[in-house]
Amino acid sequence: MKTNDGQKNHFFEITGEPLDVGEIARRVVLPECGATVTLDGYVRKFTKGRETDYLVYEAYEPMALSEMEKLIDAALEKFEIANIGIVHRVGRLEIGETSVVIAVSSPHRRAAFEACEWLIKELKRTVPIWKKEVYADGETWIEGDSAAFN
Amino acid sequence: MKTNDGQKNHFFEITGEPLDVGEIARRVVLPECGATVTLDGYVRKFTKGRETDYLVYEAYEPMALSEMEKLIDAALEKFEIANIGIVHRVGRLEIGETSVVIAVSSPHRRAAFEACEWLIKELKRTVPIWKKEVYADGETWIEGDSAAFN
Amino acid sequence: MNVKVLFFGATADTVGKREVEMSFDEETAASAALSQIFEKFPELQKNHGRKSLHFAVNQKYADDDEIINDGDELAVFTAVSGG
Amino acid sequence: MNVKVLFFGATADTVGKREVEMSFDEETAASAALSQIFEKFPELQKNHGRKSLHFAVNQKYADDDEIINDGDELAVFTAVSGG
Repeated sequence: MKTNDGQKNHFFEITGEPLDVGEIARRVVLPECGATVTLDGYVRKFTKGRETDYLVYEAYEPMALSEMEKLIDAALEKFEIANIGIVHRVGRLEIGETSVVIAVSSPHRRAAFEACEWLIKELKRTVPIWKKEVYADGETWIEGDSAAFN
Repeated sequence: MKTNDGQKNHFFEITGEPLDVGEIARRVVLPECGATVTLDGYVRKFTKGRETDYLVYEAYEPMALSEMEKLIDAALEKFEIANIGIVHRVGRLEIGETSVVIAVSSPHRRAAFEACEWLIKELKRTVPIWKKEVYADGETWIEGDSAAFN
Repeated sequence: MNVKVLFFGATADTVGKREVEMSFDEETAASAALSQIFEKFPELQKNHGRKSLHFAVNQKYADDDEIINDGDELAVFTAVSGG
Repeated sequence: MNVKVLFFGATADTVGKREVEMSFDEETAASAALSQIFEKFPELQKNHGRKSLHFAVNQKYADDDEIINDGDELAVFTAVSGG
């Protein structure tokens, strides 16, 4: 848990429990803000035409938390936003279950949209978490885009 | 309530009851989707340095619902998205309470971000709902930007 | 012919009513109806000015030249500020 | 000197372990350590190839020439795919 000042209360967490998108979205609300933009990422049934049975997410947890904190610091530098929350779930997730929630509050909505979209893009590029897709007839660890990182 | 096909279930509502952003965000989830972007708009304590006590929202309800439906149809034409929910609250709202929630689900997140941002911008321009800011020493009906409409 | 005229938010406060019945000639255009509404409620034009008022006929934004019919619902309001 | 080497996801499946202790010479650079890890687990290079592997030293992404010290934690993994 990282606190920028008396009011702001950024948070970044990894948990094995189901995520409550509404609870996370409301946790970033501050009196000086008027808008929160939230990304709720969840397990899609079909990827490239193949039907997914369930997903397994695995994190290098201490590094993932440290990278999330870096993303929060960078987003606060880059955008006119107030408060950020990032929570990622690990373990087995069924279709439709939330894997990641990113909530960004700001006085005005434009910055919150930009920051939220930037944060999920960067999270997918830098935060050491991996997903395995499990199908009826096999399973595959999904590899991210190495080029995006380098 | 408008239903595009067997699965999709767009919704647009005006209510006097408190909004549950998580419930609305999860209501647009579909098996073919992987991401939902949600805007939670709520009452800010300060506007242009002046402290707001509370807000009152008033809607021309049948027209507001009809304009919301038009926005949903237009967004579905314009963006590669799956499901849209728009809910606006009316009546007296305290600081931090949610006035509007727009949730957009899509197979891929980019379109959901774009559509959600477009929908709130258009809602603020066309949907006949007005807000009155109440201060310790008076109150004002807020007027939107006429130029934006014409 | 009779038309229901609705006011909302700032226009309702100005007029002191949310709804009035008014009688217009057949084939009255929305802009002409608005002029008659201004005659009946001069404070509407004074407080808001014609340019900042929008009107809707039967729950749809209407142009100046839209013809109003018997039983229509006309609404007069300032630029929306929801969200 | 002794270093803890961690594997995750695909690399853990390939190696069949999530964690091993390895001994390196003093002043070993990350890239040299990785070569020794490939010698110990040749299937790592075979299945993934050097280019698709990333490594971190003490929970930070590391360059090829980063020097590894006694007691460090080295992690070897494929491009991340969370979110």
